[in-house]
Amino acid sequence: MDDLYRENILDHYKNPIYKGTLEPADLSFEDENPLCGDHLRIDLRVDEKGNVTDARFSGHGCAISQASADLLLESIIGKNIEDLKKLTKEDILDLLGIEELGPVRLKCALLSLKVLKGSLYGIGQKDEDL
Amino acid sequence: MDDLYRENILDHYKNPIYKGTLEPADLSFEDENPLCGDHLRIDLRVDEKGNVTDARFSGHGCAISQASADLLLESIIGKNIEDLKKLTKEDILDLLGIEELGPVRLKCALLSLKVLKGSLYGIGQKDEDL
Amino acid sequence: MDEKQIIQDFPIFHQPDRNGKTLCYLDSAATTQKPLSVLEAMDTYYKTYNANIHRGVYHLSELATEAHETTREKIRAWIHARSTTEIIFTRNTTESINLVAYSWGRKNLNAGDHMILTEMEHHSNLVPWQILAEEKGVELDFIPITDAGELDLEVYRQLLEKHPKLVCATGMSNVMGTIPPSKEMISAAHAAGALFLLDGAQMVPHMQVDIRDLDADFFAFSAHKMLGPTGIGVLYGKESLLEAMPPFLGGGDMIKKVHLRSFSANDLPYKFEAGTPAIAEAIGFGAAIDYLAQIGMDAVFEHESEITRYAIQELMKIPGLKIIGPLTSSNRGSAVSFTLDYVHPHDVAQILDRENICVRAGHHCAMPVHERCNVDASTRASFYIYNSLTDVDRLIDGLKIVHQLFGQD
Amino acid sequence: MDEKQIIQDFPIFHQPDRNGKTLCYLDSAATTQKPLSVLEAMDTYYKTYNANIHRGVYHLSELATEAHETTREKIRAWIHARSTTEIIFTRNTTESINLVAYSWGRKNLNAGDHMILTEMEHHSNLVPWQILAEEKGVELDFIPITDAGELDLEVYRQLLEKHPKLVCATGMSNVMGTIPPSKEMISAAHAAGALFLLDGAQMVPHMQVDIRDLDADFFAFSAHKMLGPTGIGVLYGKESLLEAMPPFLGGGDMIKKVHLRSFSANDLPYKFEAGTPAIAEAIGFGAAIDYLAQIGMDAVFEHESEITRYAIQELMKIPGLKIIGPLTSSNRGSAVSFTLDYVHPHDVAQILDRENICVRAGHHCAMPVHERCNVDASTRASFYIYNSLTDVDRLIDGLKIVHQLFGQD
Ligand SMILES: Cc1ncc(COP(=O)(O)O)c(C=O)c1O
Ligand SMILES: Cc1ncc(COP(=O)(O)O)c(C=O)c1O
Repeated sequence: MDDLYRENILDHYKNPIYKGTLEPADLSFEDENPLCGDHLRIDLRVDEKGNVTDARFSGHGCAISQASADLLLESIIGKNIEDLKKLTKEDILDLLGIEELGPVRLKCALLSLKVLKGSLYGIGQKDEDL
Repeated sequence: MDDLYRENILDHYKNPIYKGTLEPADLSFEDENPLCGDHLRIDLRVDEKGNVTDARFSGHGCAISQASADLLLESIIGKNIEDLKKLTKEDILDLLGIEELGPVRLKCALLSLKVLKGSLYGIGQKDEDL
Repeated sequence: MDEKQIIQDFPIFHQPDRNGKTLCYLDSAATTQKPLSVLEAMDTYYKTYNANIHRGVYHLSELATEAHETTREKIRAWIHARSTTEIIFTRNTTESINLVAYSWGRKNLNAGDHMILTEMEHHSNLVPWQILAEEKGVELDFIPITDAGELDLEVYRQLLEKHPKLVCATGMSNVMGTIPPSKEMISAAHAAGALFLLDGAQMVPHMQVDIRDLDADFFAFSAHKMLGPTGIGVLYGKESLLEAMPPFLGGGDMIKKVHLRSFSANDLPYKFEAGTPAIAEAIGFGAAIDYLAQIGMDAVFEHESEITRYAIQELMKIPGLKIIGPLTSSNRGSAVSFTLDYVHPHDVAQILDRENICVRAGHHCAMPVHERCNVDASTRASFYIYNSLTDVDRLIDGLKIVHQLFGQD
Repeated sequence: MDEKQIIQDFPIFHQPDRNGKTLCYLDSAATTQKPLSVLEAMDTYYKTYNANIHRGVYHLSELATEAHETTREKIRAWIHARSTTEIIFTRNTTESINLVAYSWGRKNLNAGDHMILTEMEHHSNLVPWQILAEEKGVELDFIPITDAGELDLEVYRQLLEKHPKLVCATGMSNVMGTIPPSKEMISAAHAAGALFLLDGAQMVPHMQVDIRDLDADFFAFSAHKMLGPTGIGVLYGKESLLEAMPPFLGGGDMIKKVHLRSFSANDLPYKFEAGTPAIAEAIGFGAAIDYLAQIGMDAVFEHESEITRYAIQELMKIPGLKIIGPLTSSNRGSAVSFTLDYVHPHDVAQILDRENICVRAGHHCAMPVHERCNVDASTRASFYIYNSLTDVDRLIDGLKIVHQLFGQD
């Protein structure tokens, strides 16, 4: 818990690299964390081979959800969307550099993954399937 | 509790004096104990001055409710109905010769009083007002 | 089963009454006693991590949320449900059944529709449907009880030809101990296009239940009848049905978003759980399941069967005593109700109470069963894991005292 | 008030966390901590007289029934109701309000009827009415919140001219601490011919309530917010109203007689209590009332006011902090919600948690209040009898750490 607000995470929260929108975007999806109303949108550009060429997130939320979105987008640039589908909760925690997170904050951390997968699979993806 | 099944009560239960019906009766009322479905009816004959000249009870129930009905009717013969209205829970316990009774059995003991008062006041008398 | 250890685990049996008599508790069908582990689980919550759940960021609240949800998972596994989304916490069996009547019933049942109940039901599986029937003009049909104390399945088959929308039946009678053939009844209902609500209040405490195998659509039970605390029960429902049902109670926790004039409902199972739940009770419920799991439900059923068999055998020897329900002692629950032709059940219970023997007297929330049997009330003894053959002996001895006082001279 | 003794009575404060920090619990508006006496009352029930109530003839069941009903009488006296027939046990405030919406609402509200709510309501006093409004075509009007965090009574008076049938309002906001003038609002509603449901969830724990003097028609609150256990709440209703209302949940205990196709409802209050109630919880609730009674509600309110006054004073010194709700500290509840312009409430709560300070972050089940204030979420500290000025100091110190991490450099 105590490493939750390390420099790295605070940095990505205060000075996000991938914050913004893409117009037009190839894939776009938004969702929210019902526990706190935090809202996140992700825009992706994808080439013919299905590789991500650019990505942006927008919306508002806590440091964890914003930093995890920034870190997630950073990690997927250049990757194929087939690989993105395989991303798991553990990958996000790895990106954040934390081992465990309580259930409430986990929802914050995973919001970006939920939105990303939503853009790939469509609406209605459950947290449990992440 | 242990004096609940004394000879006196068992006697009035096994060999009731006032069990039966009066046809015609001047006052007649029946009600039941919702806790166990026990059913009691009381018939009264009353003279012009309002004095009880005869009384009978019918129905079925446990020893306590039957004995208390028999004892109660025994005690009211010759009394004026204005006096009957003043009868209380304590009077019944006195008749039964017991000092305390749990809430469930109290309802058994007081069923006869409830029915008697019902015949005097009409329907809907609450236990608490007894 | 280690009887000594079990008695050891239940504090209430350690204290003799004012006459020095230990407790002979034969009213487990009404509510069971609680092992120390259940009380300690709740105490530990209240003393070390008491907090409201679901939305708390701080550690205590996370611990409480996790403990609450862990019980949900234990219950899922216990009844072999597919997913915790199918496990809804309610106050008790009664509320669970009402939830179905209000939410599913009011949406799906209409004037002229038929539904099937049985003569054997507890009031909790009758009155909600009577209210609904009255309101919507639904027709109620009843599976009768045979003289042997079983459900008349021949009539059931005929009633199914009326194309009922729903069948509601108990998995075990709380008066007669009858165990109807639920699995066959459920598949017959499905074949006729009806859904099936199974009242599991007396099932889950006493036998292994595989709800996926039984294939009931709705299933209800209470923690307090299976070593758990009062104030919490469960509604199981198939996910697809629950998904399609409108919310029942509105309020905190069952929502995703609320505006002044509209709201969106939360995901399952929270959609049906409004307001602060029975948190401590869920945690105690989890400990109760752990306790039963460690004994094993086959052992529980076998133990109860042995006592029931002996009880029926000894009761039948008593002159004037009539057992209400099946006399067979195999495949039968441990509730044994009886009448004595010379004494009212209230008097029986009261006299037994002087010996510190607790039995129930009355209609046991099943008046129609008693109407069917032409009696107003009965005396019921029911057994659980902490009972032994000695308890049966004490009951029989107590009934001898009843006979001394009330028997024909 | 003997602060030392109070801390002594609450086991949860005796244990420091893994970093050696004692618990600074500032989330009592969500649920309060429990004194030992409440836990012991429940334990004693489970360990010495655990039995189902109302219909049991044996001694244990009589003891349990009496204990359960004694709490009902304590609650009656506590809120100065006329009779125990007016005190109905429910699971929580949420269920109490839903009971009124289902039973009274569905019978008495029709398409085109108006009812008044406030922008300040907890979801539990909004969603049940939204469901009803949607179903029946009832029009919902809202009393707005002024910039000062009060209800706009001028608009209220105008809305009353639409002849609403019912007004539902909280007696104390769980977000802003606002205490609306309930008594005046109720008499205005009555003058306009409307009934009044008062949400007492945040009132009863914190101040003396005389429901006869207030003259509310319905009143709801939860035990868990006033030192009592989870799983039990109360609906108060005027007897004549309750008498005229149809039953809500059907099942055991709420009936007098049941036949296969009909039932007759029990007398009040049992008519609205279906199935095995939360027995242990009622007993614990009684002990909670005893505990509060021994302190005295005037002392409770005064103690909270002192802390709240200090908290508001200190919080206002923090740059970028904005309090949601009235800044006056007289006649105000102890819930203090605020935003910090540079950090999300979740992060605030999480950082405070590292100091073993528990605050709530989010919308506190009152999204519309936040919408009204143009924020998504807030951080809430709320105080109770076991808090002291030291807890405020710890909160302020904690917020300084938040500033170190998140403040603009
Ligand atoms: C004002 C108010 N009303 C209603 C509720 C709902 O209470 P419960 O969750 O106990 O039903 C709360 C508690 O959060 C509240 O603060
Ligand atoms: C078969 C059956 N159904 C339903 C119930 C009702 O259970 P509860 O009172 O816990 O709601 C009972 C308990 O008496 C029961 O035995």
